[in-house]
Amino acid sequence: MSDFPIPVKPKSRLRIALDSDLFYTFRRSPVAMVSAVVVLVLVLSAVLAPLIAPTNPFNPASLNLMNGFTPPMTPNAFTGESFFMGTDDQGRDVFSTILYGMRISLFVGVAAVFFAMVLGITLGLISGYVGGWTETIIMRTADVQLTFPSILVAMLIFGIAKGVTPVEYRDQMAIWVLILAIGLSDWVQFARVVRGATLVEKNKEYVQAARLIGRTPGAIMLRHILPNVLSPVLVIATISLALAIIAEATLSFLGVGAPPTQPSLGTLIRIGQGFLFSGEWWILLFPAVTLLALALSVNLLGDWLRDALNPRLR
Amino acid sequence: MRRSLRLAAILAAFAPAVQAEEFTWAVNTDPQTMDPHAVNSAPVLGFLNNVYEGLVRRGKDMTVEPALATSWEPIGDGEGWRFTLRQGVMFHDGAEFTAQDVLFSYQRASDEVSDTRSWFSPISDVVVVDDYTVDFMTSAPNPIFPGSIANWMIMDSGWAEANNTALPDKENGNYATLNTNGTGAFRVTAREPGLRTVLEPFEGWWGEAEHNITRAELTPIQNPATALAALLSGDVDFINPVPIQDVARLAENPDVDVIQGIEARVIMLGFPHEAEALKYSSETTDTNPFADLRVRQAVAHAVNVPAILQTIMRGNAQEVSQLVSAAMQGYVPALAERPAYDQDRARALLAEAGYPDGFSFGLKCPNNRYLNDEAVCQAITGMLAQVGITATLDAMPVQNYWPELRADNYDMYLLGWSPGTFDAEHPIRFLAATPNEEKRLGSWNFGGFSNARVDELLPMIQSEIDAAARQAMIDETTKILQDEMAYVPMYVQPLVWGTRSNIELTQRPDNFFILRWVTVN
Amino acid sequence: MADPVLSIRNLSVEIPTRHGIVRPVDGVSYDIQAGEILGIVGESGAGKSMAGNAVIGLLNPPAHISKGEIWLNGKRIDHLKGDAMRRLRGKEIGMVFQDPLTSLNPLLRIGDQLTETMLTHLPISRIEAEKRAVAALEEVGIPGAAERVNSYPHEFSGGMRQRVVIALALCAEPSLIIADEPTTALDVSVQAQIIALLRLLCRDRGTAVMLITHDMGVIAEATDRVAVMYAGRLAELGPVRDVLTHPQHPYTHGLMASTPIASQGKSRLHQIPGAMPRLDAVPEGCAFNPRCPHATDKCRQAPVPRVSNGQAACWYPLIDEKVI
Amino acid sequence: MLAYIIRRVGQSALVLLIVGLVAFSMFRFVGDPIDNMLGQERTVEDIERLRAQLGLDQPFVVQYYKFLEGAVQGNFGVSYRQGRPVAEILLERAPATLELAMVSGVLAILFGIALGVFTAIRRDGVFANVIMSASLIGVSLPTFLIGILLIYLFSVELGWLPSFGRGETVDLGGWSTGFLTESGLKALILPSITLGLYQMTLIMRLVRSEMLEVLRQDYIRFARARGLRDRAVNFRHALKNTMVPVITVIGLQLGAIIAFAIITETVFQWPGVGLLFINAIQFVDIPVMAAYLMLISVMFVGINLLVDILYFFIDPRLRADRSGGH
Repeated sequence: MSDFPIPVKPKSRLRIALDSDLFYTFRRSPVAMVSAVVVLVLVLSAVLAPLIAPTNPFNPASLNLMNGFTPPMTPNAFTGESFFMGTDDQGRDVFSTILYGMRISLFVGVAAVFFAMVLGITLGLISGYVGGWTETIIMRTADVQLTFPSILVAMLIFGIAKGVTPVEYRDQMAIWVLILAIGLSDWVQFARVVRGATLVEKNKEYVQAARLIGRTPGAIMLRHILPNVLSPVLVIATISLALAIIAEATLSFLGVGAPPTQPSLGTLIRIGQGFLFSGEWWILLFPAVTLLALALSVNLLGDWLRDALNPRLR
Repeated sequence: MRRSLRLAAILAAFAPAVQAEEFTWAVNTDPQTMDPHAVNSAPVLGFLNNVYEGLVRRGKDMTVEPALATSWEPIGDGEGWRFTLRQGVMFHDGAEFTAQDVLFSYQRASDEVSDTRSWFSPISDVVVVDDYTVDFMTSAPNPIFPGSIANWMIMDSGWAEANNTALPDKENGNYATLNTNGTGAFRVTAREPGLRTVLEPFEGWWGEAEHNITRAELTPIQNPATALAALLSGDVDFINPVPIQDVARLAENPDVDVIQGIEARVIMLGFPHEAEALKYSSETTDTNPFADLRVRQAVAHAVNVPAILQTIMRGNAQEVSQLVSAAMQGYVPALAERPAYDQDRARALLAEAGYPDGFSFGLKCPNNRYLNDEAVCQAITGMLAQVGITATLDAMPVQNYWPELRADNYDMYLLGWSPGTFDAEHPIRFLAATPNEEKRLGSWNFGGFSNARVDELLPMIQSEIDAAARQAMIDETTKILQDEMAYVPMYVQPLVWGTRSNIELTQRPDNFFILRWVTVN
Repeated sequence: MADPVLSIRNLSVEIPTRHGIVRPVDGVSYDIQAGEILGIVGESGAGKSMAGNAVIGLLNPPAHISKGEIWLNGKRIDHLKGDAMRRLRGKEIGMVFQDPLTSLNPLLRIGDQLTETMLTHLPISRIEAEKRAVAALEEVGIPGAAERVNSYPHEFSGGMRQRVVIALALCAEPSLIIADEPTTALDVSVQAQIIALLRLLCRDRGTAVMLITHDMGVIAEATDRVAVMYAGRLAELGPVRDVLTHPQHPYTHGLMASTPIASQGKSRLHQIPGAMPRLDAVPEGCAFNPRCPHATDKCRQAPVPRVSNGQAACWYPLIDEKVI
Repeated sequence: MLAYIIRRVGQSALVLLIVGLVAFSMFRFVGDPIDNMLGQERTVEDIERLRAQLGLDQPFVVQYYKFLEGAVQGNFGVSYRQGRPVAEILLERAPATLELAMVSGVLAILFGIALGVFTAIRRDGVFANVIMSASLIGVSLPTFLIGILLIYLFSVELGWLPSFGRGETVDLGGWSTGFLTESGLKALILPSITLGLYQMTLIMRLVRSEMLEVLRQDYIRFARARGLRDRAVNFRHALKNTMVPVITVIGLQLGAIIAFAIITETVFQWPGVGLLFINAIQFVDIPVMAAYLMLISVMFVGINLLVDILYFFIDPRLRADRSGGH
């Protein structure tokens, strides 16, 4: 479109957005601001859980079973202790459990998305840039992956990992397997987007120019192509994060999630749903509301980010 | 409630028809087969008790009472048992019940491919005396034999042979897997595995009907919350089990009744008696602390059973000190006391055993086998940690659990045991006897507990006819098991059923749901 | 002179942004007569397309007409909204976009695209519309039009597609065509054909054309008059010959000098120093003053007069100065 | 096109083989079926005998080969749990899942597309933005919880809808349908909402963003410039182009619906193949698990193939490369 074309390397969309408009549109979107505040508060309280939480629910020695099922802000009939959000069946302080559980959920979510992102970007870049057989193999693998529903993939990986891990490591293993399982079921969309963008970018003048002056493919991919695909990747990553947190919860409902001694939000909800009819609503309600707030805010942020980072839609 | 409204409408329309009483119930596990000899499991046997009958049956209080046999008596000096059969009994297809059917059912149920054959291991021969008399010869005196075959169900020989199901086939299934032909009060009119099973009263039943059901339907519902919702919304009339935590709430609901009892199942902790060393310890890798009696005793004192019962079991279970509950034959009232919850004592015992700072180990636990099994293990983990021994809990579905235990992959494990014979001999045979493949002893004694005196007492208990002498031997065995702390029995699992309040029924301690005791009001 | 088909009076378009209001079209006035082709020329961002979009009522919000009037065939149309405006589009005003590859819906047969346009605006039957579709394609020089109506856009070359686009723009017989860079995306060899076709069709029908381009060659070849835009404002307006050969505005002058066609034979192309200002930073006075070799304090302070035909918006128009 | 389809079928077969192999290698870790098949009073000898009988003592590759051998002949073996041919069981259960998936799928597609188009056209409208934000609630809670909450509200508290199962079904030549009875239709409501909600949100958001993308295309501007009515522009021109990328995703989502039915069926005790699969896992019913996974893969592959073929009809360009990102 440029009337007097000057061959300059276009700035990446992300860069431009950060420079100028991102913060501006952010300030103009009350939804985005509220979501950001919620996410920030939740993430901070998860990270700082050891400082904030009144008790450490992961330390079994500190639990008093007789505190079990204490309603919120009501003294326990036996021990007289009182808890802000009540206690669960093990006498764990629900508030502390949520803080610690959110840590696990967030850790699993972030790590899984990061894993999926790194894998997806790498494979997407390679298949888009190199093409040929490499591309065919990678994208067919992606098809196979898509052929299989993500929860089945996750269950499969969980099953295999459980089988091959030495028994003594299984407890710690659960979380890493979750990360692997969710990450592996999630990389395809990163790969597809990155590959698509790479196909477009690699024929642009600046990439051709970089190639002509003898840049290595690796350098071209990292320095020139990658920055241009970062904004869609960022959007997918945000939404994937919310999905990963929910996926973890779903897996734990199917019995392949985080162990109950180190419960994630999902595990807490699975445990809590058993008390839905028995009147101990707080065991379900508080974790569920926390999960909803977390996932919803991340989703809303992702939504806003997508619109904000896509200059064509503004 | 909506059901009964609809029913009322139907009744109004079709008056003066016979009052139709439909009954729907939900269980968490569908009976996997209709073949009474293929699978020895509570869901199967419990359900089939409504369709098939044995020579004897258990009454509302578990007493052995006549069924297809009207009487039985020992032969000679413990050489066997003679059963006199009931006359005029018909199978659902109209065939007459005779001694031939008993013999056939014995052969079928004791065959190598039958899951029930262990019931007949004491039997050396079965002799048909006449059409209504059968002798069961035993290799040694067997005082409890009649009671041990209450779940052995009689199948019509003609029907089985005509339908090519002379033997059960667990792997591939056969006609009897889906079809039934018993003598019981109900016959199966529709069977869709995993979905629903429909029963209707058998008009030709020999007994007097206590129930008023005209049609009954069984539906499996796995998710406890869904089952509960179905009961609360009136979609089903009865559920088993009721999640323990919902008991109090349900009890307050006027539309629903909760029926509570004590099940036969004892929940206990097991130890690796024979292991050289711990498998899941981060520091104690060269020795096995649980081989030391004092450590096992420390565990018993560290576990706060009253607290578990109070919170996790919501006051619906009872403490137990033996491998059988107080309702079982052979229970020893004198040894009813459990080791007291005493953390100081536990710490002292550990110090005495050379573990003043405790140690770490791995606790294996199922998470879908017993009531709140995982929560109980979690609580135990906490309690043990408080006296210094820190467990890493590995809870898993039962399908992974038994292979793990068989492979000795545990430092401590949770086990529940329900004696099929309702007799204290049963757990001794399976849990306390030194494992012996040939004699088929100790097959669930994963930890390899071994005590010469117990091994010596077991055959004597099995063959002693005199009740007092037998009880004395059981007393001695029980004392040894307690002293040696072979297991740490903790509590008897509660039995909680839920019904709509217009239903009357009787709960039997073996958790069998007997349809002929149900009245719909 | 007869009443103009299109008359734009003092038109301004504004876009509110975080940096304040920008005015991509700022006080522009011009007329187009029936059968006349008016070229609008300028750099990208000069506001040429925005003016066209304003006329046809397709400004993307938040851009909007803030001032001025648009008259079409004696009717004022700048305030028309919704359906009233829609009825004008296609019927009274046709539009041709830059890229024929993307202007046609890839999933619809071109015949269908033609008939739907006609059926929307003309009181004719479907059969009649189909007949006219073939005729329209023949008219724009598509060989084998009777069969090609059933083809999909991707089955045509770029030049052919632009012919289809022109047929589409003309099929409801509008009195004004806005052609927004109609040849930019085409091969040079095809460009001339398309321009000739456009010229021919419009002359025949007496259709007024607003031809938006940055290509001086196209201007020289096709237009009757030309309007030069700079930073949203009209820099110069006049008959094409006058503007090309005797540019009065220093910007026009520079533009001519930097164009190969206009400066034929010159060994080196002239370059105007600097760049057109961003629309949120248009300098005071004459927008061109920072780049103008002749600028004075007056140019830097006083707003330049608006132009009418044959004038330049300049305090010091270049008189009779030949292109370098 | 034929060559293309043949190639796709070939690839699909390969996919199926790989899926099967992976699945089989997994079964060893799901657990041991033996304990579920034998009662409390079994001996180690019984265990070994049964294991040999089932061929479980063989390496999984051999087991897989045997499974394939049978599967090719339509014989998926006999369920360890039910003692009946797996094919028979699957056929019996499939209608329930397919009907549920169909209703949820149709709901998800109808509402997804309608709301997606609406929110795209009214991009800046307050109501559209409320829909956009509210729709996220549906994907911010795990499905099982939504199901349980629906049961709690509509079955237990309000008593309007059944809490579990399919209601009465009518047998139509081997296909049991819940569409023909009142209770069958009522029973469909909660599960299909639970199952379809997630997919609906997904489709809606996808349609919206694709539609926005399409709406800024030149040919849409050109269509507007030709004075076409909004309805024609939005639906005839924009929606049709929107559907091209959307159809792929919808195809995949339909497969996902069948897979996600596992959870919904567990919560609602819906007697479909998903529930069967969960039970099969619980009882390590290897033949059922294997057949289910194959069935799911066949469905997925079939849907993908169908989607590919659909392209030929929707998109006249028959573009060779459709696998690029959206």
